[in-house]
Amino acid sequence: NEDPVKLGLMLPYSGTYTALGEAITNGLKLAIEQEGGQLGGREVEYIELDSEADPSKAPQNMSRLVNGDKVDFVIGPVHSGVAMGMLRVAKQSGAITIIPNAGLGAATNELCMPNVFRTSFSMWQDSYPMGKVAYDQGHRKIVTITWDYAGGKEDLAGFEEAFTAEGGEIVEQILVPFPSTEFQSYLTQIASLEPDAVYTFFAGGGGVSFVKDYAAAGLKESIPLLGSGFLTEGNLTALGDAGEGVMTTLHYAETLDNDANQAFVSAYENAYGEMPDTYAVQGYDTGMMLVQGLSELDGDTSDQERLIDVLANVELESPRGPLSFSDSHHPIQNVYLREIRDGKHEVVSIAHENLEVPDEACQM
Amino acid sequence: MLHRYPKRVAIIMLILTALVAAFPLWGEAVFGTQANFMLEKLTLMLILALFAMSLDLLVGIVGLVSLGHALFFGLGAYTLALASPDFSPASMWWMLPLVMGVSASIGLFIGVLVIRTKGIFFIMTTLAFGQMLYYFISTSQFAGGTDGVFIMFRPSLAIGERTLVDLDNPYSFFYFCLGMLLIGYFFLRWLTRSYFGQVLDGIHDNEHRMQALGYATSGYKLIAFVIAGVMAAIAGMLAAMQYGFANPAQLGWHTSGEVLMMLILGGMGTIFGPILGAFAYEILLFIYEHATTHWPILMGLTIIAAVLVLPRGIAGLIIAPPWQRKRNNDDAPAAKKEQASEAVQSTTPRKEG
Amino acid sequence: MTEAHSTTPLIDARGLHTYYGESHILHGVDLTLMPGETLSLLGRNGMGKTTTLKSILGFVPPRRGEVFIKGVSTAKRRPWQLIRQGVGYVPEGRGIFPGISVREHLIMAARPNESGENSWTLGRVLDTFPRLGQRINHDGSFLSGGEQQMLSIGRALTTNPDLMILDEATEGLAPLIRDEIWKIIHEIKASGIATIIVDKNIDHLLKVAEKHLLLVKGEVVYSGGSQGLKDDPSILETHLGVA
Amino acid sequence: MQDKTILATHGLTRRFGGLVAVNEVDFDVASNEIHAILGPNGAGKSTLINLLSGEIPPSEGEVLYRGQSIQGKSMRQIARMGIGRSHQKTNIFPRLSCLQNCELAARIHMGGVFGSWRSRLRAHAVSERAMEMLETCRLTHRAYIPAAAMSYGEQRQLQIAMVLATAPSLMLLDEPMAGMGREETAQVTELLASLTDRYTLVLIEHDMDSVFRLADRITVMVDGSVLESGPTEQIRTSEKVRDVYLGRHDEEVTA
Amino acid sequence: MDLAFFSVQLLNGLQYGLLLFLIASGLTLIFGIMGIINLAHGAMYMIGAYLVYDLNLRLGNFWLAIMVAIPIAIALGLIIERLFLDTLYKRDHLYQVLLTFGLILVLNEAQRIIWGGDVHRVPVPAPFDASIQLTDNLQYSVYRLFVMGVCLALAGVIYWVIRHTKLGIIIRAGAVNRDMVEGLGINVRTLFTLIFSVGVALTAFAGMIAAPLTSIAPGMGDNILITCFVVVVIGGIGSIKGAFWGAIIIGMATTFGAVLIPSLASMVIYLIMAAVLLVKPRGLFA
Ligand SMILES: Nc1ncnc2c1ncn2[C@@H]1O[C@H](COP(=O)(O)OP(=O)(O)OP(=O)(O)O)[C@@H](O)[C@H]1O
Ligand SMILES: Nc1ncnc2c1ncn2[C@@H]1O[C@H](COP(=O)(O)OP(=O)(O)OP(=O)(O)O)[C@@H](O)[C@H]1O
Ligand SMILES: [Mg+2]
Ligand SMILES: [Mg+2]
Repeated sequence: NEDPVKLGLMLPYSGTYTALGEAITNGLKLAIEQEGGQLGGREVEYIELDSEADPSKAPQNMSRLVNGDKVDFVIGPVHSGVAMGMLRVAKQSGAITIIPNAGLGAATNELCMPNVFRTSFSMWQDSYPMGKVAYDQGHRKIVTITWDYAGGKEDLAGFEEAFTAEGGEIVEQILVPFPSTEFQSYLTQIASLEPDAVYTFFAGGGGVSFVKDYAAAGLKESIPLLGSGFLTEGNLTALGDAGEGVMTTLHYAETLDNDANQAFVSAYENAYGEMPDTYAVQGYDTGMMLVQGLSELDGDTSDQERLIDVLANVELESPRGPLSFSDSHHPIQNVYLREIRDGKHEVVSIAHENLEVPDEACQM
Repeated sequence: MLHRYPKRVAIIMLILTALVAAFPLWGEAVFGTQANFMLEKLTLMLILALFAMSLDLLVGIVGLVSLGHALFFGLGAYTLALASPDFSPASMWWMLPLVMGVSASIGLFIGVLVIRTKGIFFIMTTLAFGQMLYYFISTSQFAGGTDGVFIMFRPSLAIGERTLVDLDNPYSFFYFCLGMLLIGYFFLRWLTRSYFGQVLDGIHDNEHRMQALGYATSGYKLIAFVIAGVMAAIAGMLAAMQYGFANPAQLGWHTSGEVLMMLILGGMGTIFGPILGAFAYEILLFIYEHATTHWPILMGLTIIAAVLVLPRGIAGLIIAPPWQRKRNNDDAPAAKKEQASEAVQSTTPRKEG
Repeated sequence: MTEAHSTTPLIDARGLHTYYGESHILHGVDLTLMPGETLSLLGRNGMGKTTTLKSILGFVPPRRGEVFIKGVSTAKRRPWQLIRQGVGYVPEGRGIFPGISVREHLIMAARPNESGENSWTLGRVLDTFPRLGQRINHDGSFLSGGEQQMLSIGRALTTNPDLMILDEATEGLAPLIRDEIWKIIHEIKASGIATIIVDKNIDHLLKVAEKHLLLVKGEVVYSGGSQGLKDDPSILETHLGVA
Repeated sequence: MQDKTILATHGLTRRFGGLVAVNEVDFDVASNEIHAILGPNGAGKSTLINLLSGEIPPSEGEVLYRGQSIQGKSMRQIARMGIGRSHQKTNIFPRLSCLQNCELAARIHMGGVFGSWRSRLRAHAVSERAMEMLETCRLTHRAYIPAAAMSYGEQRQLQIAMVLATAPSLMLLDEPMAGMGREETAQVTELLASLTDRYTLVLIEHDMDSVFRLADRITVMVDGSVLESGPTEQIRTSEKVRDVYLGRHDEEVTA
Repeated sequence: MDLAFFSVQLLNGLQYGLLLFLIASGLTLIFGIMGIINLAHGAMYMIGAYLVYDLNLRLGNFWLAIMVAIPIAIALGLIIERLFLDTLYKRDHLYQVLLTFGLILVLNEAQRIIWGGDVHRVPVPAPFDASIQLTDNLQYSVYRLFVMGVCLALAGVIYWVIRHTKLGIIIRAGAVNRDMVEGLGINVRTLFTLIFSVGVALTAFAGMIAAPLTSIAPGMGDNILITCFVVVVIGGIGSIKGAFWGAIIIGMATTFGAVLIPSLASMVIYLIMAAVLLVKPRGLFA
């Protein structure tokens, strides 16, 4: 087959999530470049489409890639709302879609589609392990806080499930209007509730603001701050001192001590002049998944059933540790407990090994 | 304000309509394997044209600039999404009235409140109501929050067991949307030329005087607001049908801004202009997005340029083409003339009483 | 300098052709005004009186023809620059700003007289129009029509112009006040300020103005002194319908 | 007299903050008369008209129109009762053509929103009537020109045409002649004079020639109160009115 | 709710309100006084924050960075006004809405090209990088107090200029009828250019001074924009006083709404706005 493999990248290249879109693209391209820029012996053509992280445009953008550009694989998106819109078209068209970030649980559970893979995480997967960690650290009463949107609530639900199962109590769940970053009144509320710890999910600018305000309010000393890894991911420099000591759980840390990661980090730094983050790894693993899958098929993508089958059975020695896929095409991976020390995510322990997510609704 | 245009407007619009309607005949020859995708895109443009046209009634005809019109678009989408059964298609026969009913009643409710304000305040209040519904939907569990909801099956249009139009077929759906657009167009055209439309013109020009003459201006404005809302909701419903998906972003203010842009690009107050505007906007967007990931700069500059040099939009170009204007023009450049005559108007007080 | 002043016309407009969009309104209007002179612009409604004034002041720049104010060409200059040269403009429709008080109207554009003497100040305006003094802190747009007219004239006077342009300055004024305004116009004239007046009270115009310009459809049909009009009453009769 | 009264006010008062613009005015208008209101600038004449047409509500007192109080009625309802008005400041539809301006005025008696929606048949009658009014006001040649493109004086004429087109039984005219040239003033004066058999007119005007030519009765207001009210001849010769309004010696001015 | 909690929340509400006022004041100036609806207001706020971030890195001093950033912001305003807005004053508001909508796209994308998509921060500058103890476990940044002071001072200055100077009268008059102001021999064009630049600079300045309190990220302006609109509309468009009280109301409502009626927190400001407009369609102070 002489034609190039067409990869449709439906990622945000403008707006709030730009950094994520770029990191994923970088990681993906790095993986493929390492294979000489080829997949299964075929050239690769990238079609980058700005998803603007705008869900209302998602179906038409997806349709453009699938029906217009006729891509072989769609890679995207970052944003869960966009994912919903994409998956709708993925279902109709059967296009193979690899989600390199969006964490909505339904994607690999209720919405169950054989042609959809995820190389990232689900909200639940990254927060569930923290429940036990928090309890083990001796916290009994916890306040949770997040934005009032689907992703945030899914994340808190995972934490709560584990934490209450252990016997802890959620004294208050605070939902902040999305995407407000005005946290002062909530911090005052937290101070007056005097919980043992706070668990939080915010991301991007919101994460930075929250952690900074939390520290500036002097709460960090008296009430430990726990969070999903996205609170601090990609935000280390922006956080500065305020981030020191914050504990989070995530399926990756840039300091992970394994060969794959060390090789990845230095290759990434070489290529792009900056440290990789989780998003870059997710992009990278997406690339590696394609590399492995297509080399097994010698680049033959004509038989879709076979292709799906091969991809589903890919197993990677990823920078994040061992990575394989569940029946619902969701990653089975380690989740690490990380603490920020000297501006780096140091791995404290493996919070949960080879964690598989609940996917009763999707058994393929 | 006369709503009478030169013959060529009708001719151009007829040709364009015929061209669009005949897409199935030539689409494949031009776009090859991409024809299906282009059909889909075209369908979307028809839907957006209906949406933009509905806004024209408010902005172009009554002179009420709404920055919350997407509210109705999203409302139509969500009504369909939430009222559709999970495992079987809904019937168009009651889905359409439902969408119209819901949007009309919400339009009435919001209308009563916003109609009291004017000018900038109307812009801002509609914006606020739009955002209110946006936040309401995006924090509501039943509506799927920020993730939105799926519509599993497209509604069907059938009498008894017999399918009238198979809406699942992209071609039928395309013609269905085209039909809706044409109905909307002729309805609005009739409306603006009717007595009702003249009253709206009067309100646009000098509402106070209309009141002094004895017109219940709020009533007329309210009706126009509701009609515009219902039409936008139908467009929203069609959009949701096309992709089987409803999302809060459909009712955010960015969507309202975009549809305003289509309106101005096409030429407001003309009814046919917004149709052209919707097509032009979508085509430009498509080209820019293809060209670069920095497309917002191109789009932004296009918008700015359109506002500065094409205040009457594409419709203005057709109604009074530049070369025609030149013929009876002596020497002064067009821009200067316009400025001059406007200067005079504004020396006389703008607002009375 | 003073010498030059008296010989250069304050306004010298030649062959003005002015358009609104496509419609050709002024067809070659000539107008000259020397310092201290008073000129009346006559004509029925819609004949181009206001347009002539706006052409001179640059609000509606003429497409052809030239205007010199104090010997300086007005081409490419903005209205404010022309008015800065010492023009007090009272437009038709008064141009009162809503939301701005009477006092604020009277200080916003105030400029002292160059010579400093006999200056129109806030106080002097209020002396002239006591009614304004009683409404000093009221919103200008809430004044009665006549009060607004006084305010508009007063505001123009505070710029201490040497040319007043009054477009229908007595419109809507009660007879008593109207007489008052005519008195002021005489006063203005006496103080050496040149004036261009548009008004429908021809008797008064004939008394106060020494020069008249009669416009019909944007063309000058009479230009000259009062005597000419008095001598030939048919001119006014045919073009203004004055018996 | 009493039975012919079409409009009467009792103790009508309107305050703006501390200012009493209209102060306990009792005033009546007989049908088919022309009743002029005179008074210095700021006397409260326009405010009185605003009260009569419902544009602003009174602070105290009431207005009876054909024996019926207009208390609490909206501007629209009052207009539909047959009171039409013009404004002191030009108040027209600048972007509509002259004819459309008049049509809108002529249309108001065509029923409710939806009822009139259908009435294509009557549309013709409306245009005809509008045209007629333009002719009356000598604006026929301007029929298809946007009102904004007319001169100030023409716009004033259009205002009158519009009031006439609404076919009111009581017309409130606030300085209709302001801004008009001499000839036009004379024309409009004649026009108004010829209407008395059909309309009742309340007229504010500072053009004394017209007022004395037209008015049957005159009410003079000063500082919000009625100074004197009576037949034209009485007012013309009244000393009090001369002092506050007319002024004495036209001749002295030039001195 | 005990007293200490209540008073701290009051302080929070006040502080947020004052900051909102500062951000909204540029909007109300441009929006009410000049009759321009500037949708790009948020983008200008963002640019202010990014400017100070960038200059702070380069110059190593926050105050110096602000000194340099303000002229840049003024220049930006100058360019935008002269290039784009100058021709729009006589047109309907709609055109300004759309033009500035286009500006949002351009400015946001320019931000992305120049500074990228990462989140940044600006450290709290000396001498305000300290805290005071409010309750036994809650501290309050001195910088926040400083910002409050600056906002109050600016509010006073703006109010004074608009209400009590000749310049203020001319500005207000120009908003109603530009040509008539010109007819008085005043150079409105230059004046308006200046005002617009000052408005932009005020907005950008709000972004600069708020930078140490927030995170600097793409899209930060979009979020604040609508809130500012609500503030201005509640207070009455064009009224500095209105913007001030509107901001305080919204500040308080956001703060207390979040705690008292969390389920409506995201809608509370819109509900207030709807309620205000119901009673006073032109805002509280118009
Ligand atoms: N803004 C405008 N656009 C187009 N035409 C206009 C405009 N203003 C005035 N005209 C036309 O220009 C002609 C002259 O108008 P102008 O206002 O100069 O008359 P005028 O002599 O001042 O009359 P009046 O005594 O009624 O004020 C009129 O025929 C009018 O229709
Ligand atoms: N809305 C208002 N707010 C405050 N004061 C007002 C308002 N309307 C009118 N006034 C004041 O009430 C007084 C009467 O005004 P009105 O307009 O009735 O006078 P008028 O008799 O019509 O005078 P003119 O002959 O000059 O038109 C004036 O002093 C005016 O300043
Ligand atoms: Mg005139
Ligand atoms: Mg009056």
